[in-house]
Amino acid sequence: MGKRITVPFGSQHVALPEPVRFVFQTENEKIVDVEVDVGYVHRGIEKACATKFKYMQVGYVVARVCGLCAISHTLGYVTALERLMGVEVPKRALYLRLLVSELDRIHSHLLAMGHTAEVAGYENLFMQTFRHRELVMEMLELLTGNRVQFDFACPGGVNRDLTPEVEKVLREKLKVLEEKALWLRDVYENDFSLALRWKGTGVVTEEMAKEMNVVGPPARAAGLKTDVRAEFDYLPFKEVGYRMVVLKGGSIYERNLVRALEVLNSIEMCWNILDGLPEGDIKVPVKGLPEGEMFVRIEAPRGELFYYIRGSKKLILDRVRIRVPTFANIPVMKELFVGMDYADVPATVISFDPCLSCTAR
Amino acid sequence: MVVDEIKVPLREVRRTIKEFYDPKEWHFITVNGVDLGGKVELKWFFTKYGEREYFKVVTSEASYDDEIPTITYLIPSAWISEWELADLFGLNVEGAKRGLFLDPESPQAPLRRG
Amino acid sequence: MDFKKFRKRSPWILHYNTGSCNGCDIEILACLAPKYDVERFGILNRGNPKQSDILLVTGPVTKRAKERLLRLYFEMPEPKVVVAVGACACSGGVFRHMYNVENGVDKVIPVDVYVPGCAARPEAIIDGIVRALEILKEKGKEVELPHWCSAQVKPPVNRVKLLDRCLEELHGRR
Amino acid sequence: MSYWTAFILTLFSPVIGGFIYGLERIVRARMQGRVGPPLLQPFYDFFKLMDKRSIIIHSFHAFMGIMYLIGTWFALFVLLSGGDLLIAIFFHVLSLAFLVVGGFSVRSPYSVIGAMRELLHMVAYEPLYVLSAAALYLVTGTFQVSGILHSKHVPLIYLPLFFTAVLFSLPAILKKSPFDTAEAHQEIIGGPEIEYSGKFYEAVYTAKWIEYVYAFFFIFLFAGGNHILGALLIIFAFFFFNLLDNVTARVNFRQMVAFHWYILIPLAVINLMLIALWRS
Repeated sequence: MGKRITVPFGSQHVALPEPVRFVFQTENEKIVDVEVDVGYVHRGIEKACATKFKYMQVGYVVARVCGLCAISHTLGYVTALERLMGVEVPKRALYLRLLVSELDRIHSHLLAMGHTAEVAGYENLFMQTFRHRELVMEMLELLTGNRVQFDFACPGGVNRDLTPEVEKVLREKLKVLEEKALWLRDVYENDFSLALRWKGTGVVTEEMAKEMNVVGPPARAAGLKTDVRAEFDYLPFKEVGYRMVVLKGGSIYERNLVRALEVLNSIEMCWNILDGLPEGDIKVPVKGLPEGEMFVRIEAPRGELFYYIRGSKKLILDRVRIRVPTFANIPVMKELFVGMDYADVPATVISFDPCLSCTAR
Repeated sequence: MVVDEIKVPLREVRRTIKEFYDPKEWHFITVNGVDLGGKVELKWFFTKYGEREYFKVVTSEASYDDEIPTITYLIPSAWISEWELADLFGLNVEGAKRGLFLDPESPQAPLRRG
Repeated sequence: MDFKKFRKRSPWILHYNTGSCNGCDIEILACLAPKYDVERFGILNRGNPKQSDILLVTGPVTKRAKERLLRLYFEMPEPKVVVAVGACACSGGVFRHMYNVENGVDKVIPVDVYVPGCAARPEAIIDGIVRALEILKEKGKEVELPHWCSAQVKPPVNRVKLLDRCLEELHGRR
Repeated sequence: MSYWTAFILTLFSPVIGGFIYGLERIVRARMQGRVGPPLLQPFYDFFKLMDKRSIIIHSFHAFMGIMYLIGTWFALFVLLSGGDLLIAIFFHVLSLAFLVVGGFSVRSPYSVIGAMRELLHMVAYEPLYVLSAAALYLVTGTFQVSGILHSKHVPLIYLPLFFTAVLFSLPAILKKSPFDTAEAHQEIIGGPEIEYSGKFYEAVYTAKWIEYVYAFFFIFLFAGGNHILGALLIIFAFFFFNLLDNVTARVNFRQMVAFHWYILIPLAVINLMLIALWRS
């Protein structure tokens, strides 16, 4: 031992559902150097949004940037468009968007948590987490009509209303989900082997988080108080009982705990939304042509999502710029790996919940 | 939404950012380019932790051949946005490597218009 | 003894994402989870091309993933089948004619089963795998080449050379 | 046990191991709330692999895969035919050495890392097996397996700490969570076995089934002459290690070696010393 081994991690790897490529130089399994290649899934969506699709269609295209946070991308785009064109969205539509976006966050967080357990070799916990995640998928399917790509939000409102029958089933399922989420939180917090493995592994300190502009659950796990839901009013989060979850520590363990706690908060918000859902229209027509520029920040499950759009009174926008959370977290991941054990790499990568199809677009 | 926009010439960009940027308070979002035909409008977006809907935008314009100053001295995580800019607009950004997203056989500088 | 009938009983899958939106990928993951539990049929996610029978490809094949996909295809020993999962793997879907994509998996490697849907539902994916098994059962052990490749296959096959030849042609095709 | 029964039993040990493996997969699936594969699934895999085309990296690598199978098989034969315990352990180590050499002989970094970790596995658990051979000798007065199996004593009564230690190192020898660092499917995709395909992978796959029989036979020895107790111990060990596999995350190789050397081996040594004191 002691000789340098080059370990490629990705682009095809069983621990990764998506292609990112890290090339590690290791000595005794300690990483001394790392290169990262994120471009495997670059498709050119930004270009297509500014040349091929009309501004009313772009919302459905950007949803295909990422299947995990599809609603966030659509929300980012439609919020920017509505603000640009001065459209007043009905309250009921906002609440429905909020409901779907929180359910989406739950499913994405559960996916990330389960996946981290899987790459830590804890297959049973992965299975249990995914089993409870199916509840959310069923709820989303009931609500929007599809499991993954919902296309729920559209410029001016939402595409599908919540009927009383669906609401009844949602409440039943939400109750079951709440129990399970509490149980999961308990496991992720107190399981001995997880704590042994993850506490103090892959630590992002608060200074590091600030310096490297970390976003999302990794930042909040490091103690950095940043959440776009509190910093940007794109949906009425204040009214439905949003709380910011901030922990100290910044290791894989805390990142997962932040997710588990946020899932609980999201469930609470879903209850409040269902209880206080206002009556009214779900959609207003959007007329006219976009002119000028607008940018919004959205809290996607992985962190801050930034949309910049610019139009010049044409059916096709001039520029759509998407800055996704993983894109902002790649630099800190690269810093983090140097000096780490190779055995900890998969769990660290997954604990950032990287979404490469977002990153490369 | 409060937007605090500062328009500066390209060579002043780094100094302007250095004047106000403090990693403890400011959050760097991204650098964005928009093609205006023949030149590119560049915007550096910042926001403050803990404030609602507050943005600080540093705007500048660059022709296709200008050397864009890098801000990785101030903000180490900015390299990825700058590399993307270099890749997708074909701009000459200080210290940026090509090929973050594009392959040799993809069209070069796809986000330029025309 | 006829071993062919056991092929249906123990398909090991390899999954590769060539630029999809992760929607299909998480549905493949959901297939492995308790609700759908494809291990009932002996399906395992091996993640190792050398030991896999079914290649599940998602995504419209970006320019950079193209070469990797071809390499994976050649690393898999015969008999093997390829299943294109999702609308964009079948035809390019919403990404069709974007500047960095190849419009579907069948432009690069031969595809046996197409699973439609955006994103493909787990039921559809399982159904696609079952269809693929029917094809797998009948397949011979000859080396299959992509339709655009003009290389001749003569036994004994040197896979490394064959791959090099194909890659050369792939890049020369531009 | 006569020589011929041992021979036939050894010959059929892959079948026994396959059934154990099939059962394990079902038990694991049930513990995870799934249905799981049929019991005969390992054999379906086996027959399917017969029919796969094998891609050989180089002949030495493939040969090492076969030698791993033969080595494990031979180690088991030594055990079953009532031979010397130390020789069985030696052959088991040797067979793993074949796998390690095979793993080192290819360029794949996963294979090399896996081979290194396999060595660390051996460093971790093999001393425990050698020590338990010594402990069994102290209790029964013989290193011969046939002697131990006909001994009047039940070693379990004298060696409770030993039994616990061997029980906890079962995941290490069978490469299950928490001590599956050499295989670590999510990190290095099988480690040394990654480059094997077709018939050669089949050899490695079957060798693992034989290791099941080997490991569980070792557990069986702790019951000495009491064979019913032995069977019970095996069933207990089977469920125990499945439970352990299902409720733990993988530790890294440093923690694994530390656990074996700082906890399990001292436990065993304490037991050994107590026995020596009591005997004197």
